[in-house]
Amino acid sequence: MHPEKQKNDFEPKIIAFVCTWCTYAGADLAGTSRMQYPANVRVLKFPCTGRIDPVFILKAFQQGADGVLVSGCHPGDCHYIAGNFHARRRFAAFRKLLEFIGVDLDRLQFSWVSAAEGGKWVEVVTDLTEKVRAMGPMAEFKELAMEEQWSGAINTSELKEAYEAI
Amino acid sequence: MTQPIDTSIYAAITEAIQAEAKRLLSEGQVSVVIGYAAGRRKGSVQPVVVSDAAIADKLIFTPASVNNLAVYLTKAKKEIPKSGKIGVVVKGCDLKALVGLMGESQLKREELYLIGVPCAGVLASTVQPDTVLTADTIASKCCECDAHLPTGCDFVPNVTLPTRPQLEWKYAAEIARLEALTPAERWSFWKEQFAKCIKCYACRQVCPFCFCEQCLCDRNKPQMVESTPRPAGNTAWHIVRAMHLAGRCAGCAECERVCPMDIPLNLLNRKMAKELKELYDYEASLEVNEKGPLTSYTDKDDQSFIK
Amino acid sequence: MTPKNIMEYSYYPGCSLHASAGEYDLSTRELFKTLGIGLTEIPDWFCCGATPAHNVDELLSLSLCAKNLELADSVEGDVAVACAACFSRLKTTQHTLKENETKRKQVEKAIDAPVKLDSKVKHLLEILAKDLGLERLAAAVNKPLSGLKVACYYGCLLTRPTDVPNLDCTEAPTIMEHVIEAVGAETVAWTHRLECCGANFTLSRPGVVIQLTNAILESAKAAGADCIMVGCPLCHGNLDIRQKEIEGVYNTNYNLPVFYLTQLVGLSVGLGSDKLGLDAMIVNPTPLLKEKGLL
Amino acid sequence: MSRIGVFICHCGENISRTVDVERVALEVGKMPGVAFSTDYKYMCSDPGQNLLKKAIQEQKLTHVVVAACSPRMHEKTFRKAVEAAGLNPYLCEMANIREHCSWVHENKEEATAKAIEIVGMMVERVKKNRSLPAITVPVTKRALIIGGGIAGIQAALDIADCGHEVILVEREPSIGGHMAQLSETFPTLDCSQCIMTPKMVDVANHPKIKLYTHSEIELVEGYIGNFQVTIKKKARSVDEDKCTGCGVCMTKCPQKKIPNKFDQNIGMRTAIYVPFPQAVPNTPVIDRENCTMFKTGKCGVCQKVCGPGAVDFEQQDQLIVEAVGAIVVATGFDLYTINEKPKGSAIKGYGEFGHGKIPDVIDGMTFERLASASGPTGGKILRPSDGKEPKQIVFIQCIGSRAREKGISYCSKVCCMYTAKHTMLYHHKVHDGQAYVFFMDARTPGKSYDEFWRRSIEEEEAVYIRGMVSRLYQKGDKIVVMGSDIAVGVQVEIEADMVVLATAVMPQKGADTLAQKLGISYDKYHFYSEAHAKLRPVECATAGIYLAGACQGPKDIPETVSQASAAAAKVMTLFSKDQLEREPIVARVREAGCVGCFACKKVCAYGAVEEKEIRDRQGNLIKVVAYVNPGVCGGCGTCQATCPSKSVELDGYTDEQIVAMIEAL
Amino acid sequence: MIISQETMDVDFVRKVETLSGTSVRRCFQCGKCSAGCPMATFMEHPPNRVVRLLQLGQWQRILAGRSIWYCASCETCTTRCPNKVDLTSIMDALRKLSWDAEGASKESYVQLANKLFLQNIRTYGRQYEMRLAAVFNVKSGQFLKDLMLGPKLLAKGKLKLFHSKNKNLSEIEKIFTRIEEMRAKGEAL
Repeated sequence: MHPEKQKNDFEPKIIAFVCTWCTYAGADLAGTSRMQYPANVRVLKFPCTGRIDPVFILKAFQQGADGVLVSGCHPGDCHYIAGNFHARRRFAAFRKLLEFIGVDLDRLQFSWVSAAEGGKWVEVVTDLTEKVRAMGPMAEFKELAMEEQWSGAINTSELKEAYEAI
Repeated sequence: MTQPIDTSIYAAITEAIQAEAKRLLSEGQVSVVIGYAAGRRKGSVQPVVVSDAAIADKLIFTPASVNNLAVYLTKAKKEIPKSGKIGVVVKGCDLKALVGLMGESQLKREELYLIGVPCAGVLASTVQPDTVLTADTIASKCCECDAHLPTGCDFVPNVTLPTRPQLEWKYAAEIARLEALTPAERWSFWKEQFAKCIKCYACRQVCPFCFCEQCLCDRNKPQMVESTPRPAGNTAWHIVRAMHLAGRCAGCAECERVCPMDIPLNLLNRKMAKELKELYDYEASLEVNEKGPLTSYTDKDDQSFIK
Repeated sequence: MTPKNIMEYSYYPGCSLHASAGEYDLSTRELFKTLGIGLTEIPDWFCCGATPAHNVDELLSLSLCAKNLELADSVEGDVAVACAACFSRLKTTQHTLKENETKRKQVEKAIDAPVKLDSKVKHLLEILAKDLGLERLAAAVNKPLSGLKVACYYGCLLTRPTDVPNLDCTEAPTIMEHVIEAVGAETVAWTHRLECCGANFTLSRPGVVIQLTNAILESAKAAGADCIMVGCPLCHGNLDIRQKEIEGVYNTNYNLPVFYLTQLVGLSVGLGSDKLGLDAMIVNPTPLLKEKGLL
Repeated sequence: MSRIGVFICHCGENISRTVDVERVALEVGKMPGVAFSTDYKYMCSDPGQNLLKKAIQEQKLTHVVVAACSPRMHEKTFRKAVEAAGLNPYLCEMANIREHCSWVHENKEEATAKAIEIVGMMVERVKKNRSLPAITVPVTKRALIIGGGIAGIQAALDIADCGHEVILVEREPSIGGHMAQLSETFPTLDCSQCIMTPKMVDVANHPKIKLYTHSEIELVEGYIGNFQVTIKKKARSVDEDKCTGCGVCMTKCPQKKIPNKFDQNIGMRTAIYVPFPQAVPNTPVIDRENCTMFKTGKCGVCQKVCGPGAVDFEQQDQLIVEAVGAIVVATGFDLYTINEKPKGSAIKGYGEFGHGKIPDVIDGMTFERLASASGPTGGKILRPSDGKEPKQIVFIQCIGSRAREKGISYCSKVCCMYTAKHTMLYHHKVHDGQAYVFFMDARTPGKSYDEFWRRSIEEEEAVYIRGMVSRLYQKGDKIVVMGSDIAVGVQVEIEADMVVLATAVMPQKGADTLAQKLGISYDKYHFYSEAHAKLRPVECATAGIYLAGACQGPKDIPETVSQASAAAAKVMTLFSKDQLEREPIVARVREAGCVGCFACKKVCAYGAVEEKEIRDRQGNLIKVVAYVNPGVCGGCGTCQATCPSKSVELDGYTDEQIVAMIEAL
Repeated sequence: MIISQETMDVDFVRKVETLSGTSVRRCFQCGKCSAGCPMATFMEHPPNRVVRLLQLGQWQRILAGRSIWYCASCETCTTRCPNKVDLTSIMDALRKLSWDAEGASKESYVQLANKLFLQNIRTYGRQYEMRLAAVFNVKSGQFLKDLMLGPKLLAKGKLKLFHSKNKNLSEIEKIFTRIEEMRAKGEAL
């Protein structure tokens, strides 16, 4: 198969975890304003970004998401006083962890989209979709799911030495 | 021949612990003292709970006293008498864990009698327990230790810590090496590491912070993390574990020590500690913090990663 | 007051009907005679001043009209007016003087007589449509204008401004259409019924007139009209007399005969070409009328 | 086994135009657990809801998914319908295939596929939904009103007249707000003081109203029906109980040259003062920054002359805690002043108008004080620089307003009308003067408003010039105003004696801080956000907090009063019942799993997490676990995301429900 | 344009308001008059701007231009004005004032035609179209204007070479003189 063709045919799956008060409402506004954006995104509504557990992001990638968006209220605008502040720290740490594990952070976008920012919602979703489309499918977790066991590769000199000694 | 590390003070420490334990038990100040005792193999050491002053001289401290005894105060504490204070022998690294547990309402300071140990370092591995402590055999965590002398304890043997040679910071070096790789290279590194995991959960068992009665990863309604020892589930387990320990892990490195598959687990914990230090200027210390870095916030926190 | 059985009017033809619009005068007299409506020309009427007078000297304009109304009073019957401009001036004068006491006093001083504000000034259309009535008009028809598509052109002054002529609705009048439909013709819906032809500039700025009149002709043609019907000698002057010139300027061919309303109605009641002055029309109506079997 | 009913709405053509609803219904019908699937033109209509109710009963449905518009629109509607059919309302979920699908995608194929997935997700989610019983909380029938301007006064009087206690908190030493500063009011030109002061007195005398002036909100805790509010009563240095309001202290105070903020700083006051003679309460306050006694420790004249001995230099700020059930926010507005750039504001400032350096360029509120009979000039229009009467006066509208780049993009709404009023007041007072107004548009949509504006032109001879002023500068004792008349298409220059700027209506400074204390949201300008722009215009998204007046957006007096009464009506609706039903979206602790690390407590912004001891039958302590007070819980779920063992769950958003949705993808 | 109480000639505006019987201040510049004016394209100041300049007392600007002379008096503006500003009458008033000021306008053809028209009335009582056209052509220097129309019209009997005077011509002269007298006495504008 022609590699470029494959890339063009690829429709990324984007999962968005959003808070109900700001970003969900912002996405609603994009709708009422009849703005257009790629149909790749699936929105999961949470009361607040504070409710979004990093495990969900992991789960989304494992379920085949090619990109994940987490979006909530701007700092200070949280309907629940401070949920987004907690989320901000939680995700700052989590993305560092994922990065260290080897996940390309271009696939994981965080944003503040207020209820008034229909345009920003469109921009964020479109940007992420196009960025991920250009990157191609997220293969890492999918490949992992296909594997049953450790490769058994001998990747340290000590092991090699021990192995050869047997 | 690598550089030896002076552990001559450990004999004096052993004596001081025994004397103090004897005094505490006989005076009834504590109901038990948790410490280290000699194992069957030569040079080996195992944790012990001493409830009788008569056998207090079983308590020792040697380079093989690697265990973090804090773990016996959480999960294992059910077997330990509930009445009265508990004496516990702690190294600096263990004390950080104890302090962390206090911050998480798992322990109360007034219920503990802390016997602090000035520590020059312990062995990386106890497979051969009577190994001499050298720059090669010393645990990696000890190379980067900033708590040789525990503070805030009820009793600390009066010894002078010997000066130590400059040791290589192995975690820092390895983190830097991995950070320099591409995401794909890092992924393949960790993929290989996590794939080895056999889900024996020794890491969880030994960790003082894994005190949940039911681990999230054991739940099946819903199943957040696959429980079978397959690469996908293993990776998820280790990511979740690292995340749950972020901002809490005190760095005792017990997880890494007990891992039968030699997965460099503390590397993840050190990485997270490093990031939290950089982001929020937080690190595990010998003082009780009311809130951890991930249970608090300021309105000025970094958000450069957020659009 | 009971409606008159015998209709009698004092007739104010206006200057044009005694000159360039002779056929309007002729056809009016003949038609009214046929319909049994009496017309008595007001003796020694003056020019109403038309647009030029009120343009620069309203007081003069009002005084001239007031004088004419005074003269009209000497003849029995309401005042029948053929020309839209005269009609407009006479009505405006009545309206203005009713509203503005200062001006009324000035005018009364100028003509040295009280102003007749209540005499009824009527355009021919009104007499046909309302006084005679469409039914009686239709009853008088013996040669219905079937198949003739007429564009009724009101121009600017017949209906404007609101509350002054009170001939019909200012912006969407139908009186002309009703009259001509009553005598069997068809009317077309078109866009420029009420646009100004620029009559005021026919002498001084013919270029302006050509431009405005062309738009009117173009619209009538586009609506599929066979001919245009007017109730004003000034409009007629522009649409008919200048039509050839306009065709030349815009390199087009309208060939739209422009009839006075009295000519077309006259045709329907059986008056001949000679009594309607059809040969005075610049755009020859004969081929059209022949084609429609009306001649 | 669940029997799920799925109802796909066409929303007229809004959904069906881009989503093949029949196909969605067909595909969804095949999903496991779905017992019934149909589409309908308008699900929210009466027949649509009846269809839903009928299906629940006939098909014995256990769960319902309505695929239609945003749940923010109609979730309540459908949950009510489901409840009417005998199911727990929380067994109904909405799949948003309008705002998030049909309206934002053009390709029918793509949109349909997406709609099927969205509905599928909700089908999986709803399977995990539990019946949730409603939560009831007691209601404290006392209201707090923040702000003592006309909005706060009106709301306070309405609520108090209904028999409920009201606590009115005002930051300034007197209530009255901006309205008390105005001279006359449009469109009737009745004197502001005449209609305002009786209401102020009513507030002071009302047995049900407790008034805290010179006070601020320190802390707000609790939730609808049960707020605890800490009020900081700033030290007045005058004992309110002893003071008789005789005013001797003010006449004797040696500090007499302090600019009076109430008079827009053109009038002066003493250090011990009431902002204006009709102040309520009529108790002076010592301005400690300017008081000689406080600055040097020497003076004390006021104390010496005070007969009742009311002056108390030792008085301290007091913290008072009040329990209330509802809060009306009526903090009003502030005017933009061209000499300063408001903090954190988008306004770039007006250097071309001299940045406020030209003394005879004043703002509208200053003009009000000049025109006011009780103002510093006794109602004479005199220019600040030399006290001369301006013969040519220029008014410029839209200063800051409607200027996306230089200022703010909204219309300040009241300036057209008050400028028209100013030209009238000016014409009445300076008969031989001429007023000019530069304006972009005249916006006068109110009862008798346009007529009022036209009157200022047709009868009061103001010359309105459509077109803005490019710049103005001082030339001798004149101010040269350079504008344009866009109707003529020429530049216009006027040598004015005085220029009045209709500066933008802005939110109060610190509006954001108060909002954060209250936990209410605000827009990008810091005006408070209503729950719904059209249907819930006086409520905040935060339950139990209501908005009145210009704190929500620029408003004139009639509109402010209407909104205040509306807010009062909302409060009284809340107070009409002893118990309030709350949405049961709250966190619940699974005690068996909880090890009492209290991470949840650390992150709870509501303070809803308490410690609970679990004891055995003998009374021995087994463990201490977390307990979430359902009355206090805000329902954000931060606790659940933080709990390592997930021993706390947010009802309505459980891990099971969310994981089911992720797994459906 | 400098605006002040001095530059705004309120007296002139009052004169216009008296002559036209309509308020100038009522206009709020909606532009409907200009929108429907058939002559707007020929004017340098469209009708709305004429009123605007009047509101600002800038009559010199109006009279200096030809706009008022290019008004066709078709009444469209007056009919459609939402504020009952009788623009047609305002135009009449402006022309009258311009006429009195003699030659302030650049548009002389229309003025000439008007003048001849009025002269005809004074002389003959009624319009004498042939003479009007002929004299206009002579006076305006356009001897050959509408030359082609002449013979045709003559042939159709549309141009009468002779004109009969009204018997009561003296009446008309009296009207003219009385008005002149009233104006001389300041009894009328």
